[in-house]
Amino acid sequence: MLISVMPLTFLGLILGLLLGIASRILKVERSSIVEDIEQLLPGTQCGQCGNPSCAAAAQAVVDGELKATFCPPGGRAVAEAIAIKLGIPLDLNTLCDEGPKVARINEALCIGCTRCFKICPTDAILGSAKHMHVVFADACTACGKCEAVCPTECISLEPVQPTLQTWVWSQPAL
Amino acid sequence: MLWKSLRGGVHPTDYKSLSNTTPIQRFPMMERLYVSLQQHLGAPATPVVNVGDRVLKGQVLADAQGLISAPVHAPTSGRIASLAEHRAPHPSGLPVLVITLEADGRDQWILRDPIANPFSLPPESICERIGTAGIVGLGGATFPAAVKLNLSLQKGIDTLILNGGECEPYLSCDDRLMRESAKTILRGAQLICHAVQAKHAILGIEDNKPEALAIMTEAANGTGISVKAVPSGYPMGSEKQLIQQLTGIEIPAHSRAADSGILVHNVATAYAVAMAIDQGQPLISRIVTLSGGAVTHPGNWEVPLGTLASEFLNHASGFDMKPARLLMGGPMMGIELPDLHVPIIKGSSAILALTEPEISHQQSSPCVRCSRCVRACPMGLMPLEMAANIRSGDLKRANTLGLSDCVGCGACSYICPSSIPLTHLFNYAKGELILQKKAQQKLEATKILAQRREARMERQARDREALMAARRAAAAKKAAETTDSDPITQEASA
Amino acid sequence: MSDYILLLVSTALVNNVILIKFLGLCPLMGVSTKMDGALGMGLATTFVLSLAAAASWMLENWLLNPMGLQYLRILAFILVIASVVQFTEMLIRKISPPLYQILGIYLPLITTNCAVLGVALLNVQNQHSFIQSLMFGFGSAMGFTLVLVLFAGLRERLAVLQVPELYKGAPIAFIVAGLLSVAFMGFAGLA
Amino acid sequence: MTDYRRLAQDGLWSNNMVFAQMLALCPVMAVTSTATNGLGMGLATLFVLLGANMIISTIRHFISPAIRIPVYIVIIATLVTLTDMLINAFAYELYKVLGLFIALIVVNCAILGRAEAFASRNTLWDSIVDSLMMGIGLTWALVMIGGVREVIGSGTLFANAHLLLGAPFAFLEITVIPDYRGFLIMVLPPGGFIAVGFLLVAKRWIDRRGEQRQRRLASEPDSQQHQPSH
Amino acid sequence: MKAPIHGPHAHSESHLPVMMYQVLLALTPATLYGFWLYGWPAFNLWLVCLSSALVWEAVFLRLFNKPVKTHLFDGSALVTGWLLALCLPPWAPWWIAVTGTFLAVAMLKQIFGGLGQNVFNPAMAARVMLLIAFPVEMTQWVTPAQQMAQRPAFSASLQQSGGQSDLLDSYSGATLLDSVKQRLAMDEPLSEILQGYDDTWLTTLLGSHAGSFGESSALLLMLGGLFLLWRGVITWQAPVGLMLGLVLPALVLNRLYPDAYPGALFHLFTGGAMLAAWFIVTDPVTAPATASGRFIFGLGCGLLAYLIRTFGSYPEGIAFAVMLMNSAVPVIDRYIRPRIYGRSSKGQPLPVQKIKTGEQP
Amino acid sequence: MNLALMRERLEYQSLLLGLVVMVTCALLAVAYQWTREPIQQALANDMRQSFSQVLPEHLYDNDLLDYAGQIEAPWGHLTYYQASLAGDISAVVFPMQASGYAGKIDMLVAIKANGELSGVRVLVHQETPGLGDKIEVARDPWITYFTGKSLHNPLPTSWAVKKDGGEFDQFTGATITPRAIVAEIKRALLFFEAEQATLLYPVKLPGETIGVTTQMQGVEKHD
Ligand SMILES: Cc1cc2nc3c(=O)[nH]c(=O)nc-3n(C[C@H](O)[C@H](O)[C@H](O)COP(=O)(O)O)c2cc1C
Ligand SMILES: Cc1cc2nc3c(=O)[nH]c(=O)nc-3n(C[C@H](O)[C@H](O)[C@H](O)COP(=O)(O)O)c2cc1C
Ligand SMILES: Cc1cc2nc3c(=O)[nH]c(=O)nc-3n(C[C@H](O)[C@H](O)[C@H](O)COP(=O)(O)O)c2cc1C
Ligand SMILES: Cc1cc2nc3c(=O)[nH]c(=O)nc-3n(C[C@H](O)[C@H](O)[C@H](O)CO)c2cc1C
Ligand code: SF4
Ligand code: SF4
Ligand code: SF4
Ligand code: SF4
Ligand code: FES
Repeated sequence: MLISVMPLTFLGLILGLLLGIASRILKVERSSIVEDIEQLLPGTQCGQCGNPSCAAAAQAVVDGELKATFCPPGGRAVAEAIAIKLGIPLDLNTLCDEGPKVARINEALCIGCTRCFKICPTDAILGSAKHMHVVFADACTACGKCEAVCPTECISLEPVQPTLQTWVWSQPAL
Repeated sequence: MLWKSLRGGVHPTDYKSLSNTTPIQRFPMMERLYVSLQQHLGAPATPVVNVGDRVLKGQVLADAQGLISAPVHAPTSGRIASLAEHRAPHPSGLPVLVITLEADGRDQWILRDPIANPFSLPPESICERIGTAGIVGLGGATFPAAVKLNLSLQKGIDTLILNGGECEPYLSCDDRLMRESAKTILRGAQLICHAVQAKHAILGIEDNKPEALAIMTEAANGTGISVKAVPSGYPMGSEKQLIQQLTGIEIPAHSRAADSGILVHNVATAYAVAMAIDQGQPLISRIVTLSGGAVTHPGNWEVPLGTLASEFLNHASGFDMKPARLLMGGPMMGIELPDLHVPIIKGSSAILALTEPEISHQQSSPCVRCSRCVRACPMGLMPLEMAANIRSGDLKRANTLGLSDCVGCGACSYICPSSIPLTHLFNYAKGELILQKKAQQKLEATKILAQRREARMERQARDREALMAARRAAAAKKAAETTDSDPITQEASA
Repeated sequence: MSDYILLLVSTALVNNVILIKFLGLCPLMGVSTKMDGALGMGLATTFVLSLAAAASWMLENWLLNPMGLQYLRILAFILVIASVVQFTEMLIRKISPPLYQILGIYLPLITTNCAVLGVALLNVQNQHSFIQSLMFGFGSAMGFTLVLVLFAGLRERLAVLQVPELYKGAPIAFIVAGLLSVAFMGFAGLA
Repeated sequence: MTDYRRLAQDGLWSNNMVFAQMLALCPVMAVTSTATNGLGMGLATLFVLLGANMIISTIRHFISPAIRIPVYIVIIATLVTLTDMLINAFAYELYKVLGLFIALIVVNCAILGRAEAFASRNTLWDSIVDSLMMGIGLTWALVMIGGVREVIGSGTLFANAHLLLGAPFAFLEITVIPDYRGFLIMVLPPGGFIAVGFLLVAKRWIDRRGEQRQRRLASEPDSQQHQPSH
Repeated sequence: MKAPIHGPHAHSESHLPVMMYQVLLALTPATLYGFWLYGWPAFNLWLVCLSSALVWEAVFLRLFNKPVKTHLFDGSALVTGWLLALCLPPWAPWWIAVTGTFLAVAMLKQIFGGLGQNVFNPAMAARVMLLIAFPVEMTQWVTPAQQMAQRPAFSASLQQSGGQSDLLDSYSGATLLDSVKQRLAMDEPLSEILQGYDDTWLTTLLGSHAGSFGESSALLLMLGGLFLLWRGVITWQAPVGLMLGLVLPALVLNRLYPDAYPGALFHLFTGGAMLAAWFIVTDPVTAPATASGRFIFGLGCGLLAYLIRTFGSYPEGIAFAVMLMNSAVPVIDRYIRPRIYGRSSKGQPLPVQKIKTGEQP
Repeated sequence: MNLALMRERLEYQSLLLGLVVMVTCALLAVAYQWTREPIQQALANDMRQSFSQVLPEHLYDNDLLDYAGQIEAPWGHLTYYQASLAGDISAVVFPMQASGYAGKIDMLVAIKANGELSGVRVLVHQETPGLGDKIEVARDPWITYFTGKSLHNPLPTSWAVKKDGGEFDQFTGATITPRAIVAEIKRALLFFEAEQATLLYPVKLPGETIGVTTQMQGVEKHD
């Protein structure tokens, strides 16, 4: 009995010591959020997410290269936990892409209240009080904030019209 | 010398004999000309005339704007009737600004000043003159010639290659031009050589144009310009392929011919250069091939720029039958015209009206990996792989597979037995990638804007806080002095 | 010599670990979407399998057998394999980041690859000598790598094909794996 | 309060070890040439899974991260060896069939995965429920795959069930297609892959049908809400 | 506005169905010869294969919601069915044919997405799967000489094709590859085994040995192949590669051990080598996309086939070899690709090469 | 609190892993002790079961496992078992291994003292289901046809499958498997004939006991 337990116990002691030492000496600093996410992951190291290990997957999801639902072994629970942790929407396919838009101010209706000017996060609106405002299309991100604050509803988000310079071939129907 | 003949490539039926047997005819001036402000690659020209102005033939209507652009001249004398949007000869059919010129019938030239002894002038001034003459590459790309020449001059050019390949089926405008104006073309070549200080010049002509070859060889005798036959095959006339055929040099990816000391120009461009320097004539007309199975009288015409394609077709020929497709340019690289109500521009080498059998188009079926496209691609790409990745939405992978090296020649689409619109897919992907890049750039720019704004807001908030604090302090002081209520203190404490 | 070659051929092709022996299927399904990843995984597995074959041989012949502890075999093997792999991973990560990019990132995956333990146990079962054990481990790993790379190539191609919705992804991958297994049956009798 | 229903649904269907997580594939392929073998393997794995989860969730607070994996693996290995001994001693016929693959339950990635993902962060009870559900999910998957392969491959179902479950269960052994020629490929290695492939398609199809029904149900309440007001 | 049509506005003459029907035409001589050699049962087999291939194709096109009419007659299902018929034992019963075309058309082609999407050669993979699933039926060969001496009547042939007769027993014989292999395994010297066949390669060229329905006449198959080559439907790389792959090792081993290893011509003209060379490895869908890739593909098929024939358990290895190489196609396509103009073979841009000056124009 | 700190300490980690290993080893050691008997019993039963298939009941009254002998055969070390009836050796049983179509075929051959086959059974094989697996008695009685055959019946030249001009049936479409088995049985008979004297010499006197476990390697070792 004793004899059978001893050698492997000894082995266990040594390996435990070695790994303990190794984890200390060989520690590589990583960002804490990545480590947190890695903690959430199953640690199956199955590679189904396309990453070679859970640690790499954690890095990738933090970098925004993976959706929260990337981990099949983790299932729904892990996806939710990650989404909460990173504050990203879980169901990404509800977002639909309608093509680029830009804000346009109807000159006739603008009263120069400057509310849009003040709220635009990218300074895309130019103008001064009591004068007509215009949108500098190159800076507008179509966030829609100006549309919401305009008292005369003169701002609308409109699809960007292609010009000869910006037109490109659309995908062929196959 | 025995160069390896064109790698890949295809051999479409060339149909050149439809139009290359009759001499170039001069097309009559129409009553109204629609001069587009965008006849070249780069920024559109800005108008320098007003509606109602009277202009003379050769007068500048619109000037170059920005680094890459070219001016536009009046093809005849007359009155500016309007400056308005008009459908562009462009696959999108989007509108472009067009100056409408009402011809007065007198066709009166503005004062021309030919340069008497161009070879005594510094090269830069030749380039400048070519620029003010509105000359752009007439081989299809319509890249402003002056820009190309200037840049080439800086890089140092050893050899000028004149492109007489004309590998597109149907087209014979360069062929006829070489047969009829050999001397002028060679003169133009010498002028270009001077403009970029090139030591040699080679004229490459496909061997399916024996007459032009003979005439040019004859004319070039003693000029120091060598005329060489190149095997015919599409796309022999493409810059990279022609250079390789004639010199054995392969232009590396991401680099230009000029880096290797080579400049390529189309023969018609050389002709235009000679006309501009020696005659003082800006580029106001070009040779256009009219051809196709549906056309009654195919042939080549010298057409004033701005002539409507519909008027050109009606006056020059008329239809035998209802055409299945109307094209501007050759069938391989040319564009489909939704209708003929578009003006001829500097890049219009041909107007083609094709019949159904000539197009031989079929409903596309799945790719069977027959690899004919791989064999056909002159650039050594694997179109089937790029197309499969584009179809499955992986544009990035398509790009790493060589999308950026594709010259869009259409050889792969031509040969594909499954009629897959390969070139369309590639151009779609190229456009989409450009849009993505632009969106990315915009995102970064707006990020900076947003950060700046945030910083400003913070600063303003701090300033306001400081101001308020100061005021409060002042008010408190005042309050200590006078116990009377003061509007300012009230405001401050509110 | 020719015995060893036969052993290699037999383990790599005829009795392929994945397709015929059914070991290491999870990484086959997991890490085979890209050919580069598959190659890296194959290399790392080759390394670990050879190491594990050697370590387990020593364990068996120097510790377990002399002391009559064969019933602790699974435990001892897996303990040593897991520790060695974990240790190697940490070591490589520290001393050679480039090597870590090529090999190391796949190492954690390999602990849970049953091919490693499977090969170690088969070695014992077949009473292989030390050299034979090494050969067996190495040959199995070669077979593993071969199949992984072939399969990854096929999956890369499947990814851009117009596979019907219901079959896209895992189902068609399994069917292809089945066909690959059919193809490998052709090697029957080679060794 | 833990949502046991959800644990059950995850384990049995939506996060099934084989059909969703795609782990534990080696035993799945290797021993499922008959439904009986699948059942045996499933039960053995269930036992190990349950034991491992219970132990690990009990001692989870004592384990430091550096030696986490070796400790888990040692525990699992012990349980597997136990199972191996027990089957060898008391179900020798089954042992002959399951053979090497019992030992390989150790590295069955699914078990370590469950230990890491669930047992090491949840209470004992939750872990027990989870491992039971996961184990049953695995077992039915194995039986399913074994059944499909067996029926198509040799025309029988639960052949040799008495070896596993004892003579009373001999009634399970059915000959589905009498005088069947056999479609050998299904009981040979390729059949395993192909069967899983088609079962995945079936699961996807069912899921999709379910979604469609859900969507229909989701659109119906609108009309139902109006009805009571009338 | 109507979407603009992208160029090019001219297209070559060759279209997909035309290619497929040319393949069928090329197969015709060998098939007709097969009818003559193996009688009515062979004809029944051919008919069942073709019609069931079409039926499965239609059913699965329907199932996957594809336009049945546009796809059904593109000729690809016919080619697959026909080729499958040619590599089955000539008197195989109907259900072998129906199962085979199901495997080929439904499982190996439509499930992958239909024409052009499959990664394995449908006919070959189906043949292998049939062989593994029904080894008995798939290894029952008819001796042509016996058949021609005493042709079974049409009614008897229907029974045979229906799988309800033991007619085959009195006609059966082993294929040349099989009997040579088995007798070599029993340590008989080759010269002795081939004694009855001293004009081996000539007879196999004309095709009068037991074997698959369409594999008998190497000559007629080669004729069909040359026709395809002439029409530009196939290229020479894959066939030449396959033949080299079979011939080279055979030459070497035969030279070293003439009594244990048959010679090059034996390998070239027996079994499915010729059919594979001209019609199977040339299948565009399942071959690499570059010329050199195709050569390597063919070579690999030949070498593997030789390996399996000579050292493996199966007397004929072509089908396995093709499947194995099919699985290597993506790897080949990845590493064997044309050099892009202006780039090195690694994909890096070439160094800029200045034009040489000083040369007189 | 304390625990979290302690978990980071080296000795803790080492001791913990050691402890876990110790506990699990101990557990296994106990289990081993407990299951050893039943496992050996199961093995022995399995073998007895096999013996009973190749030896008719009336031929022996001893426990063959107790009568195992060792001998060097031309193909390696061999363990054989003697059956005795009322103290007389009536037959020997020993394992043979044929090379079948898909791998080794382990079988048990029982030869009566007069050189006649008492029975042959296939224990483990990997032949193709539906083809080669007809050698299992559960699927086909083929293997029972050897019972009663000897080197004189049929004559050694006829010890081959019919296809090779011998006596024994092959299966349709599967000749390799039966051929291998026939050849192997013939080899067993030839070996018996050559080593008859040794094989039939009693390995021990009644009443002597020899441990079972050490003797079973010959049969146990199949994978
Ligand atoms: C596929 C392809 C085919 C071309 N074919 C011709 C041609 O036949 N003739 C020609 O002058 N330019 C042709 N070009 C344009 C040349 O590449 C090059 O732009 C032109 O010769 C430069 O001369 P330019 O600047 O005077 O137009 C072709 C370009 C491509 C991409
Ligand atoms: C220095 C230099 C810069 C050039 N930049 C451009 C450019 O930005 N876009 C462009 O289309 N052509 C540019 N060109 C002209 C090209 O080299 C080429 O002649 C032109 O793209 C038309 O060639 P193609 O018709 O063969 O495509 C440039 C030429 C030179 C010498
Ligand atoms: C998948 C497959 C499995 C086979 N399995 C066996 C087998 O287990 N035993 C056997 O003798 N032959 C088997 N064969 C058949 C052999 O390859 C060989 O053709 C046969 O043994 C020759 O016998 P015959 O001369 O009676 O046709 C199998 C064939 C195939 C295709
Ligand atoms: C030259 C040529 C060879 C072909 N060879 C095969 C073949 O070997 N097997 C097959 O199933 N189909 C073959 N086909 C038909 C077609 O490619 C096949 O149905 C596709 O593999 C199905 O996607 C061939 C077609 C052509 C044009
Ligand atoms: S909110 Fe409306 S009115 Fe006010 S500045 Fe903006 S656009 Fe003008
Ligand atoms: S939409 Fe957003 S970014 Fe654009 S102008 Fe309005 S506020 Fe600014
Ligand atoms: S030519 Fe067309 S069908 Fe042939 S490989 Fe290219 S894309 Fe596919
Ligand atoms: S269009 Fe692009 S891919 Fe196609 S042949 Fe031309 S260069 Fe090659
Ligand atoms: S069970 Fe996952 S690798 Fe074997």
